[in-house]
Amino acid sequence: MSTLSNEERQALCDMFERLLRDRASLESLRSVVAQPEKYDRSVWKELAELGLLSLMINEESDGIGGDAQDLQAIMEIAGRVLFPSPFLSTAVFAVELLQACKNDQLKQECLSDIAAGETIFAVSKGSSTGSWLDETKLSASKSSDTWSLNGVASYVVDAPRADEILVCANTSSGLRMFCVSASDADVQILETDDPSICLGNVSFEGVHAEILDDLDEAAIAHALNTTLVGFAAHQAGATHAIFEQTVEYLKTRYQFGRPIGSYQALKHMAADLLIEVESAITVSREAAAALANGKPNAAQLVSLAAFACADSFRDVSAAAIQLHGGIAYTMEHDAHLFWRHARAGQWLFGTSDQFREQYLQTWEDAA
Amino acid sequence: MSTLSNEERQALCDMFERLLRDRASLESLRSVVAQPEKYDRSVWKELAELGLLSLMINEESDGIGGDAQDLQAIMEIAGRVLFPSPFLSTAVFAVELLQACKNDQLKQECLSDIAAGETIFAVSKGSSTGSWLDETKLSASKSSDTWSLNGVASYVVDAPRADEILVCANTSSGLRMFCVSASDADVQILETDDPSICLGNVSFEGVHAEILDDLDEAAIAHALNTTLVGFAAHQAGATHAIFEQTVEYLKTRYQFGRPIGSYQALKHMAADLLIEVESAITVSREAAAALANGKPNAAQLVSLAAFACADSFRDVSAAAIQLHGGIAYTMEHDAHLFWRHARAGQWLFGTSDQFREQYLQTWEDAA
Amino acid sequence: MTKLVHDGTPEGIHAAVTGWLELNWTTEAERGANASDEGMRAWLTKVRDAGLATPSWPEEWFGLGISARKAGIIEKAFRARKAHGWGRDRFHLGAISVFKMGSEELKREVLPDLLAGPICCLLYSEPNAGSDLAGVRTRAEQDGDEFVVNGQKVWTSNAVEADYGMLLARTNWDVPKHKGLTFFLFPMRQDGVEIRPINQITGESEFNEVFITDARVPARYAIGEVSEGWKSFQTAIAYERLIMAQGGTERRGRQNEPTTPLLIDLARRKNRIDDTSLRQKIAQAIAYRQLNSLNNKRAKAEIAENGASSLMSLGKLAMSRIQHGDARVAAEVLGPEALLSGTPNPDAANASFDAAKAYMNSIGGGTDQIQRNIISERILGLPKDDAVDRDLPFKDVKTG
Amino acid sequence: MTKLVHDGTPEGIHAAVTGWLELNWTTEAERGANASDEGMRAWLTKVRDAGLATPSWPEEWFGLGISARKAGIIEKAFRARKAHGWGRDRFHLGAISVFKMGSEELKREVLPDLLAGPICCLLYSEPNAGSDLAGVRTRAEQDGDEFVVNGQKVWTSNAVEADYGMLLARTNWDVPKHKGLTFFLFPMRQDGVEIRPINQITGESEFNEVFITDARVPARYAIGEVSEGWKSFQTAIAYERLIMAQGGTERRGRQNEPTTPLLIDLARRKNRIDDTSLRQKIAQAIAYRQLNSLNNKRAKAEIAENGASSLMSLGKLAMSRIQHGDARVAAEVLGPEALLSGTPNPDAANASFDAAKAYMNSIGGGTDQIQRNIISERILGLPKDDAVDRDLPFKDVKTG
Repeated sequence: MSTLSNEERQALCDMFERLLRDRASLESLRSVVAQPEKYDRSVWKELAELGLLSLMINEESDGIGGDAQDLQAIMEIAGRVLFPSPFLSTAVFAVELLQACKNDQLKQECLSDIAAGETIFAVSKGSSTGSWLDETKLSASKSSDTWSLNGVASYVVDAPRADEILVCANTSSGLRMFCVSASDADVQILETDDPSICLGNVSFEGVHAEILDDLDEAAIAHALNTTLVGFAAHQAGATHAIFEQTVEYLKTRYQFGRPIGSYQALKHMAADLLIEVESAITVSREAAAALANGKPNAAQLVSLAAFACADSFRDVSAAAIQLHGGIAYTMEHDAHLFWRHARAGQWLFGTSDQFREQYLQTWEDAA
Repeated sequence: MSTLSNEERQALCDMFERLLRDRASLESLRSVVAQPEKYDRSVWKELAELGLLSLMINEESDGIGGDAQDLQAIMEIAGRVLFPSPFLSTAVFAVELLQACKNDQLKQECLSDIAAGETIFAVSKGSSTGSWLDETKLSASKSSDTWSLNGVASYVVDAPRADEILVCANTSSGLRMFCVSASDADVQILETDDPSICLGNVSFEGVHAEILDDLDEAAIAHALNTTLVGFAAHQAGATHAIFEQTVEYLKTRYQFGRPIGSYQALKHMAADLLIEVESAITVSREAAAALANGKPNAAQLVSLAAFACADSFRDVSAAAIQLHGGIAYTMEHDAHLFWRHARAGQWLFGTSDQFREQYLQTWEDAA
Repeated sequence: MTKLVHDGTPEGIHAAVTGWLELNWTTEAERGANASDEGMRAWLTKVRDAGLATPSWPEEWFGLGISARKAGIIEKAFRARKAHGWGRDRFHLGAISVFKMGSEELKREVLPDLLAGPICCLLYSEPNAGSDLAGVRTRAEQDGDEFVVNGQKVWTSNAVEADYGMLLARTNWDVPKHKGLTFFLFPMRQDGVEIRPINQITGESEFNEVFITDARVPARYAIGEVSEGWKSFQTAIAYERLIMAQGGTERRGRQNEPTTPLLIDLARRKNRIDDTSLRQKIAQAIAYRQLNSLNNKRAKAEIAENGASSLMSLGKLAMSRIQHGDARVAAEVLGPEALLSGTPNPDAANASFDAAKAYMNSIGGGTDQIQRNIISERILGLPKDDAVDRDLPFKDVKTG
Repeated sequence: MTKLVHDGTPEGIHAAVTGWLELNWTTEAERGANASDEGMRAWLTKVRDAGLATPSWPEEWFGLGISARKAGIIEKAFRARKAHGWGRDRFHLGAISVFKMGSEELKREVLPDLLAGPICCLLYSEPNAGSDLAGVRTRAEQDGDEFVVNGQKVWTSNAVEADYGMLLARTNWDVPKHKGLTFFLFPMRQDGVEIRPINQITGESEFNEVFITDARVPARYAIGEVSEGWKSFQTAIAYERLIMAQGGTERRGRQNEPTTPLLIDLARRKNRIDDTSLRQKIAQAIAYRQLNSLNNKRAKAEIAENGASSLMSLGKLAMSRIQHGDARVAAEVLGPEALLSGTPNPDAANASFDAAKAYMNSIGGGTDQIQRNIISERILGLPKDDAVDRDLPFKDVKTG
């Protein structure tokens, strides 16, 4: 449960929204992502100053102590402008993992660095696809109390801009998570189709790693679920934004002396899309609430949100280009930014097919 | 190649069309299929008299000597009124198999009985699904020159009204085809959702069977392909008919003072459906032409026709109900007859998924 | 005529109605009500007279004059005892329409009866007035203090059981279509009313055609003014939607989240649960249903908070994709078994029934296309189509 | 000015043109034509003067006055020698338009030049006139014997290379939209014409915006009468469609049936060819392409037999499903590799390009929605929508 009251959450959201409006509008996206690091460090610093980077950090570690619902609300706002940043990797996924481990010193140092905006984290399953539903390809071995990692983690989100990498590896006692300094690993920067994401392949060759103590698969799964809720909310917000922009265009664009939104073919497309938009928003919120409140169906709803939001975003942003017509066929128009980001969302944490399969399993297990 | 000239084929089609209009209109379908045998024996006799039952019988066996293109033309017409009969099993599939075998006496007797409208055949792969792309479950064994069959053939088209059954069975030298008297087998009549089809499960327990000599798997495949072309044409004709009826309704049904076909939502549905309708007609004709002319891509086009026609029929007939609105929600309206028949077509010879897989294989083999 | 005595507090009302039921809903009364029409009528009369049928209405109109929230206490008590007759102020469309829109005279004449038994059917749709309800062509012509009615209605449920029909008929053909309609409380039990069942493609007959030939309705049975029936009718269907929403959400709730989704159960029984690509389709079908259920939940929360939610309008359209989709996946799970029907093949018969029944949602009560118009115009604010018939005298409207 | 001498028989024409080419299309001539604009112009002038650029036109207009079928013999001979300059009577939209619709004066003035080099671009679409081409707002005002043009055109290909533009501009704002347009042969090489490339979402720049500011076009350059340009324009786009159909079918034929479909090749290279559910999607994608190709084949046969085929109108709409579908399957085959782009990742770059490029078909040259209007109205005969702007003076048409 969150330590924030509804009013406090709203104030946080308002603050974040203002910051994005002033400093990270959609108009600024192209120039920001054209830079090597693909995010605006000064905005990142501001997030730190406003305390937003410690949203998910517990109060006892001097954080805000937010929960999945607070995260959902923030990410919906971020999604509306396709806010490019390592927020989800660093301030959510890494924070959740570090908080769950027992390495007190590491935890304390990392969390305060994250809160201060001084350290960027990447987090990886260590799979060959980037999917968290595929198996890790890394192995970890221990000799005289130090662990070393071997293998390649592919399609690692934020790896090229990370200072530290948290990565899963197989050990003799199962899957465990390790912390590696990015400078110790070999990070290959990948050129991406969606300019707003940052991806790399990371090779580990006997790299020294610190194991996260007492962090079992259930704890990793919980941190992943929180991250997935954040990403689903980001997608839902983006879906909503491009849809609103499209409906607005349908009202203001005239052809044959009438708004094109008066044509039934386009009206009906919009009506069908509205179901997608609202479903994405609803399910990302419901999954967040279930996770925040420890409901037994939380995992089910997170799986559902993962593929439903990805698919809605894909379909709505694709239709948005068609509904805009020629103007959206130009680079200058924003529609393709949403469309590209939706396309990327098909693979970043796992495919919709994988989450659908996982979702069905939760029903089977419940029965 | 057909022995018929284009004019002769046209004359045959005209004759068949007249017969159906006079004796087997869509209006008569409900009463015909309500009878136990689900077809009109007097119309069948008339088909015999007009020579149509010997369409596919070679001229040396006193038939018309038609080919797949002639069959396609006839079946497109039959499909328009969902003509219920054992034509495809008896006058096409059985004829093709019998003509390819070397059992001269059996062949001669059967073909002349078929031509005379005196014998009805069912043909089965002997699978548990009715699909020709699943494996046969029957086994045949030989002792002192007589063969006997064991096993169950499921979902056998026309079995309950057949006099003779041609069925595949496994032998020590591979898959072979046998002829069994229906009275020797145990035929369980199945109640069908689509009233215009006739289905049974057939159990064989040491049933005496005559093997069709020199009929190998390639010959069986060729007879199957001819039958599939006939069925695809039947579906294409049905698709065309229900679509035309729907477009006519869109022009004559008024709501809000204008024809409902003036509403863009319905116009656009109709435009999309037209692509389905024309594709079904085109591909059934192309497959027939390729088969008739022994083209190397005949098998590919037959697979394509099999699933494309089945799927088009399914989608067009389903949309037809929606486009008609309430009136098509009544039993009195014909739309649901097409819809039910299209539903049945999803399984009768194999599923669309199976034919799609087979189609892909033809491309892979060609490469 | 002994109204329930209570002190107006929730606790007091609860105590009073519980006591009243204790006293009156005896085994004998229950048996009587369930045994015959007369028994039921006697019981309903008693409920009506106690003010318990329509507690939110004023005392002079069979009510207790209490708030809707407090009326809920009475419903709850009746439900707990499985007693009949409560909630006619919320669920009896005929009574509500007459009460809200009928003349003083009509109310005095028919309300006592309406609250004590009769049910009302809806005489709205016609063969040529489906999506376009304001285009009805059933003709009502004044003849002294009566109207003579001729026409044909369709898709009427409960026509056989109904004592009255809520009739939308045309009384003026020289004015635009919305302006010449009258809304009547129409007596069904008379010569000139012929009812024929409609055979649906599901095999059911839930609906009827009603052929009306020189039937009569007193002029005073008009609900609202003559030729201003469109307004009354709109009000009535707004109540109807409310009734359906209140009745519907509960049913829908149950239907949406069975312990095991039916498709999983079916796939298990048919040994298809391990088919990878089928699993994707099953999962997506369940997902659409759950998403809709979550949207409904959110709608309810929004209504509780703000009194309204645009999400409410999405459910019916969403349900079409769900129902058609479910039926298709079910047939795919069944494979060739889906070719069958009849009692020996219940799974196939169900799959076929569901596939046909899905059209009930995508066509009935406003087609998907009409729903999309509503959503795009009322929620998204996209412009309406020009209505070519809006300002024409109805007799000049084209009918094809 | 030495016209080809021939006896009018197919054989005679064949012999004459072959001989002419033998004599004139020397290695030297070929090298000259390919080396420079001037060399090309010299060659094209020779072809024009021999009547070989426009053989189906009358002798007084640079032609040989022979039938289209016989003109085909000349094309074939040129093609066989890979010689330039034939077929301007079939493929040069500017020349055809001037020849068919221009005044005698205009023809004498510009045709000699048009047939010897210059290319024409199309100045049709505008930011506010996309689907609604008759709604163009580029203004042409008469000033003596010239028109002064102001406005903006978009989606113009070859604008930079073009000497002339086929310009649709408004010359009268007080009449309904179709009645105030003039169709001009517009000189592109002048001040007041600014060309800017459009950056497409594919990364390409095939098209331009053309900004026209106080540019001038002689009044005699109107093709057809002033303010009756819609008719000329319609004729011109009919020729354009013919050109595209003649040029297009061949290209399409090749594209439709590669020896191995690209998706199979991709799936093999990515080791995904054994994925059962992916195989279904690949097969369906190939099927849609093949079905369309078969429909085109049937259309051609119908055209050969009856001179027309309604199937021709289906291809563009069908192609949208094919292209969007192919791109989606390709991305699925690639899996996470589809996240990438750039030269190190050609498969991903292609998949992304194709996914974006598919909109070129579903939006450009008439959106899918416009295509569905055309199909449903012209082929199926469903009624047209009412056009609210048809009879309004253009200046009163709403523009949002």
